[in-house]
Amino acid sequence: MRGALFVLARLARDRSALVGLVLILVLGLAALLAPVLATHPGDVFEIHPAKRLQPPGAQHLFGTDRMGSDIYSRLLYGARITILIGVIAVGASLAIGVPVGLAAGYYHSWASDLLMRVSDIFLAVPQVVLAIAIAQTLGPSLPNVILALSVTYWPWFARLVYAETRSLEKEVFIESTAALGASPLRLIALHVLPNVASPIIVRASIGMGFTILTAAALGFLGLGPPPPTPEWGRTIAESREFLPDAWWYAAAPGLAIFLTVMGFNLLGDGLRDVLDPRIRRAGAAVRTSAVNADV
Amino acid sequence: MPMSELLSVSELSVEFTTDRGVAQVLDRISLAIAPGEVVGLVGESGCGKTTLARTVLGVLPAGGRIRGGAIHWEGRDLLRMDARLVNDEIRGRAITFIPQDPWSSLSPLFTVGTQIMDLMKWKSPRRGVTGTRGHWPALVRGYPGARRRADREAVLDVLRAVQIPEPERALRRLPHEFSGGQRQRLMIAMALLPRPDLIIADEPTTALDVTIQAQILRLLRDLVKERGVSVLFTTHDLGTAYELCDRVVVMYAGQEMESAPTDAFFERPAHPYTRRLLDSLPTAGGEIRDIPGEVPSLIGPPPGCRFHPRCDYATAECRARRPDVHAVEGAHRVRCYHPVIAA
Amino acid sequence: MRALALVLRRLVWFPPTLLGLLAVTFVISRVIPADPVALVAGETATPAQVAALRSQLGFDRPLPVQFVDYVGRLARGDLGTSLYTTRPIADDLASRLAATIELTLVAMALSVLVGIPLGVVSALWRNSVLDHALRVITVSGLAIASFWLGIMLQLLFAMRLGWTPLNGRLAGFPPRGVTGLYLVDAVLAGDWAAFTAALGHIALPAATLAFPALATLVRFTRAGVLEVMQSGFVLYERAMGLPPSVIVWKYILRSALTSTVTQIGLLFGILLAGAVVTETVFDWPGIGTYAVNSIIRSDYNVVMGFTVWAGTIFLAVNLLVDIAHTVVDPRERMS
Amino acid sequence: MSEPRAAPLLEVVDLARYFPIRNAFGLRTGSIRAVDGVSLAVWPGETLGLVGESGCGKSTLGKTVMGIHGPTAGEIRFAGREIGGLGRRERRSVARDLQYVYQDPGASLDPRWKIRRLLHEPLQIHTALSRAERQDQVEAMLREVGLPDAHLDLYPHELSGGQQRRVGLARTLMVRPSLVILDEPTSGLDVSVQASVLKLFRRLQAAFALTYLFISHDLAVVRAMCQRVAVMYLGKVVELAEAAVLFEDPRHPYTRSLLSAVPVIGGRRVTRDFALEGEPPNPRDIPTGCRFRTRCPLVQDLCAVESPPLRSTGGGLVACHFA
Repeated sequence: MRGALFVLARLARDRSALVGLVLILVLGLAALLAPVLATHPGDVFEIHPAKRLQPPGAQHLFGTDRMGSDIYSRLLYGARITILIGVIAVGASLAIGVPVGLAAGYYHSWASDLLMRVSDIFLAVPQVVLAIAIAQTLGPSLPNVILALSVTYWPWFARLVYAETRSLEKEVFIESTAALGASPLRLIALHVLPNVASPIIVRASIGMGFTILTAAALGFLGLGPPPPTPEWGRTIAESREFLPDAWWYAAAPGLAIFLTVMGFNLLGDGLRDVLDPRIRRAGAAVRTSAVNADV
Repeated sequence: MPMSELLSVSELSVEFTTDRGVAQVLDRISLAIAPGEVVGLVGESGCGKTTLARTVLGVLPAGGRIRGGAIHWEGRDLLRMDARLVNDEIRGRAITFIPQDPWSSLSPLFTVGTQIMDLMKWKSPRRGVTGTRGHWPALVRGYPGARRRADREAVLDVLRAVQIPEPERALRRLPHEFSGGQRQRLMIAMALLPRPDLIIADEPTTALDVTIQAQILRLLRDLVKERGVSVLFTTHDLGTAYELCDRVVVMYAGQEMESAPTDAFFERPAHPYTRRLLDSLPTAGGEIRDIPGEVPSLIGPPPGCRFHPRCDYATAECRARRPDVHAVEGAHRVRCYHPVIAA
Repeated sequence: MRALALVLRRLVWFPPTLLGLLAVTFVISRVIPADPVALVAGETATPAQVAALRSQLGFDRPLPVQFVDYVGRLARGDLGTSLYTTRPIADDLASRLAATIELTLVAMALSVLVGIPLGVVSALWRNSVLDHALRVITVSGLAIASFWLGIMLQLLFAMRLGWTPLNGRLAGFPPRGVTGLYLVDAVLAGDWAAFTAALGHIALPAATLAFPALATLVRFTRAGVLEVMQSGFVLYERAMGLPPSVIVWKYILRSALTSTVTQIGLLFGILLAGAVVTETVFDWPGIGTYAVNSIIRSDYNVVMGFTVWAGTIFLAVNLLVDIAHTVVDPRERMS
Repeated sequence: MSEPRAAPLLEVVDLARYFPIRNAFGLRTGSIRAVDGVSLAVWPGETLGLVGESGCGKSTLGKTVMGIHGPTAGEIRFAGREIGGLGRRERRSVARDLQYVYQDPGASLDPRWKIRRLLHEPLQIHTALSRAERQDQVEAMLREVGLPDAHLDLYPHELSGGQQRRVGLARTLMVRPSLVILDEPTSGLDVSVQASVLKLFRRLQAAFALTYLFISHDLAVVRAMCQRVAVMYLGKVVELAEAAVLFEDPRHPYTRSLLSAVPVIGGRRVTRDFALEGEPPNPRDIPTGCRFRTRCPLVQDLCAVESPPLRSTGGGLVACHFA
C-alpha cells in the first residue's frame, strides 16, 4: 500500500496528472452517487412526452430528451454503464493479454511466435471494425459490447507486454541476476513482471479511455445496450434528429465522454513519468514508445 | 590584456539549476591561451572542465547560466558581442570543436561528404566576412560553384593529411561505415578545415582503444604544431595530457588549482590536490594511495578553497577565502596558501 | 538488403495472417451466432424458408468444409450478395472504395501538413505558451469521440454558420475522371466549380477524421524532435556555429522524420477505423457507411466482406510502411 | 613467484565461443569467432589479468566461463569439475562459488529494487538463512565494501558510479564465492575513485581468500593488481607471463606495441615514436595463420600459413614464430 500512496503523492505534483485524477474521481462519484445526485432518478425508465426537448433550466439542468426524460439524470446513470464497460473490458483484456505477452516474450518458442501471430491477426484489423462485426452478430446488449471489446483489445496488451519483455530480457540486470543463480521463474516473477508492470498500468489507463471511446462508437451505431439503458453513445445518436435546436441534447453526453477519456489519458501520461524511476532521474527525457503505442 | 593572448577567460562563473538546487559549477575561473599553445584542462569528472570548454564554445547545456566573468577573444568579449556575429564569425571559423564521442557526432542519415561540405558552405576560410547583412534566410542561401570546388579540393587534402583511406570514396559513405578511430580523424579534419586559431577538443580520445588513441594523439599534435593552431584539450586521463600538452591546468570542483608547463606540472606539482592526484595513479605492484573523502556537492559547495575538506595542509585561511594566484616559477602558478615548493 | 528482407518477411506473413483473419470472420459469422441462417434469412422468414436456405447455402455441411468453401469463394472475390442492394458485395465495396480512400487521403494530408510542423515548433519552443496550448489540444484530440466531434462541427459550421453543406459527397454530378477521387478528377478536368463543391463537402468529414490523427502526429513529432535535439551531432553543429535554421530544418527534422514515417503508416490504419464512424455521421458514400447501414439491416455478409477488405487494406498499408521506412532511412538501404 | 604447484582453481582448455552472423533473412552466413581456442589456468588466491583492446574477446571469455554464454567448444574445469557442459539447473549451483562483476554496475542492478533487497537476493537463492540472519550478513558486507547503512533504502540510480560498483561487488560476495571474474572493474572511474576501488579489491581478496580473473583494457591498472597477465588479440591469447616479466620484457610484437602506446608520465612520449599503424581487422574475416600479421613489424611468409601455437620461452608463453 505504501507504494500506492507514494505514487499518488508524486502524481499530485504533476499538474496535468492531477487534473486527470480529479476527472476520474468526478466520474466515479457521479456513477456511485447517481441515485442521490440525480434530480429525476426515475427518468432512467419513465418518459414524460409532454416535457419533450426542454432547454437546460432550473428544473432540468441539462434539459430533457425526445422522450421528456431528464438528460442530467440519465447521464449520471450512464456513467455507471461507461465505467462498467471500461473496467470489465480492459480487465479482461489484461487478464488475457498480459500472460500471453509475458509467456511469448520470455519463452521464445514456436508457441510464442504463434501466439504473437494470432494477436497480429486481431491487430491487422482496426479494433472498431472487428468489434462492430462481433457486436452485430451477438446482437446489441451490454454483455455483448463488453465481449466484443475484450476480444478485440487483448492483443494490444499482449503486443505491449511481449515487446517490453523482449527488450527487458536484453537488460544487463536480468543477465546478472541469472548469473547469480536465479531460476527463470524467480526472474519472471520478481524482476520481469515488476518492470513490465508500469508500462502495463500506463497502457491500462490510456486503454480505459480508448475503450470508452470505442464503446461509445458502438452505442452511437446502435450496437450498444438497447434503450432505455442511458448509454452515452446512443444518446448522441438519438439527439441528431433534433439538431440544431436541441443542441444541449448532443452536447451534454459528448462532453461527458470527452472529460472522462481526457481524465484517463492525463492520468496515463502522469503515471508514465511517475512509475519509471529512470525517467524521473533523467528529467524531461520523453519516452516516445508509449506515445505512439496506442490510439 | 596583453595581445600575446589569443583567448583570455577571466573570473568566469557558471551555475546550473537542478531539481535539487542551484549548482555552482564554475567559480571565477581564469585561463589564458597564447597563439600556437596546446593547453591541457585536467580534472576528475564533475570538476567543470567540460562546462568551461562548452561555455567558450557558447553551447551550454539547458539549465546553465553564466553568472559573471568575461571571455576575451583577440581583445573582444564574446559574452557581450552580438550573438549572430559570434555564431557566424567565431564559432566554427576562429574556434572549432572536436567532440568526445565519435559515434554520435555525425548525423547517421547524411553522407560524410554532405556534412563536411555543409560545414564548408558556412565556415570555409575562402568565405569572406559575412557581417550580419544576410538578406537571404540561411536555409536558401546559395553556395557559389567556384568556392565549392575550391573547398572540395581543400577537404580532400585535409582528409589525406589525417590518413583517411580513399578520400573521394569516403565522402560518399555514411558515418556508420567508419571505425571509431577513422571517425575521430574525420572530426580532426573538420576542425582544421576552417583554418581556426583555436581548437577546443573535449576528451577526444577517451572513447578510443589505447593503440588508436596513440595514433590520434600523435596525428593531432603533428597537425596543430605544423599549422600553429592552439588547442584547449580537456581530459580526465593525465597520461594523454602529458603526451599532448605544452601546459596543463588542473581543476577541482569548479575551481582552477594549478597551472604549469607540462614537465614542471608532472615533476614538481605544487598544489596538494595535484600531488594526491599524481600519487593515486596505479604503479607496478606498489601500495595504492587514494584521496580520502568524496568530491563535494556543487550545490552549496564548501567556502574558500573547495579542496580544504580533503586537504592535509588546510588551515583557517583555506576555509575562509579562496587563495590568490601564487607564482611558483615562470608560467608555473598555483592557487594555494601552502603550496609545496620543491627544494 | 535488409530492406528487402523486411518486406519479404512481411509478405511471407501476409497470407497466413489473412487466412487467420478469414478464420476469425468465419467464426464470427458462422460459429458465434445461435443460428446463422436465421440471421441471414432475416426475422420475417418462415421456418420452412429458413430450412430451404440452410441447405441452399450449404450451412448443413460440416464446418471445415464450409470454411474451405467460404475461403474459396472469397479467393474468387465472391463476398456473396447484399440482401439490401441485391448486388454482389464486392462490386458495392469497389464502387464505394474511392470515396473512403479520398476522405482518408485528405485527412492524412491535413494531419501530416499541419501536425508535423506544429510538432517541430512545439518541441523547439518547449514549455512556451504555444507548447502548452498545443499539448492541451493534442491531449483533448485523443479524448474526443470522433462521431461527436463531427456532429458538433456540423452544428456549428453547417447549421449555424452555413459555410459548408451538412453532409454527402457532392450535390451535383461527379466530375468525369478515371481516379474516382472527385478533387483530383475535378482538377484534371479543370472543372473548378465541381472542385470547390467537392472541397466544401469533404471539409468537415476530413477535419473530423484528421483531428485525432493530427493530435497523435504532433505528440509523436514533438517527442522525436526533443530526442534528436539531445543527440551528439546537434551539439556538434551548434558548437561549429552552423546557422540554427539549417540545423533545425535539415538535420533535426530529417532525423525526427524517420521515426515519424512509421507513425504516418500507423495513422493510415487509425484513419481507416475512424472513417467507418465519420462516414456515418456525414453520410459519406464510402465503404464505412455501406458497412454500418448493412449492420442496421443485419445485411450479414456485408459486414464479413467489409472486415476482410479492411483487414487486407490494413495489411497492405503495413507493407507500404515498411517499404517507406527503408526508403527514408539510408542505413536500412545500405547495410 | 614461480608456477605454484597446487591444482588450479579454474582451468580452461581450448575454449571457443562463436556468435553466428545472420543475414537479413535470418540465415547463418558465417560466425564471429569471438573466443577462438583459449587455454589458461588460474591458481587459488591469484589475480590473473586478461588484457586486450575492445573486440579481442576478453569479456566474452569471462562470460563464457561464467556460463552466461554457452561454450562452442573446449572445456571449463572449475575446482576440478567440468562445468562447461552442465545443464542449466546444475550450472546455477556453481554460481555459489563462481561469480561475475559487471562492467557497468548501474545496469546490473534492477532499477526497481532497493539496495537492501538486492543484497538479500543472493542469500535467498543459495541459502536457507532466516531474514534476520540475512540482514546481519547484508549489513556486515555493506561495511566491508565501505557503504553506510542508510544506502540500504536507496534505489540504484540514487547512487554514484563508484557506490554502485561497491553494491555490485557486495552482491556477488554475499555467497562467499571462491573465484570472482571482474569485467573492466575500473572503466569510467576517475583516478582517485579508481584507486579506492582497487584498494577495496585487494582488501576483500585477503579478507575472503578470493581468486580474481581481472579483465581490463587499462594496462596500468592490470600492472598494479595482477601477478600474471594474458594478452589477447582477436579471440586468441598471444602472450601469457608473470606481470613483471611481461611489462619489463614483452616478447610478442603486439604486446610490445600495446605497451608502447600507453603514455608513461615522465617517460618517452608516444606522440613522438609510437609505431603501430592501422586498426584490428574485422572480426568477421580474420586473417589466415597468425591474426596479427597484417599489422606486425616482424611478419614473414610463414605467418600467413601457420598459426603460431602458444609456446614456452623461459619467462612465459608467447604465440609467435619469431618472438
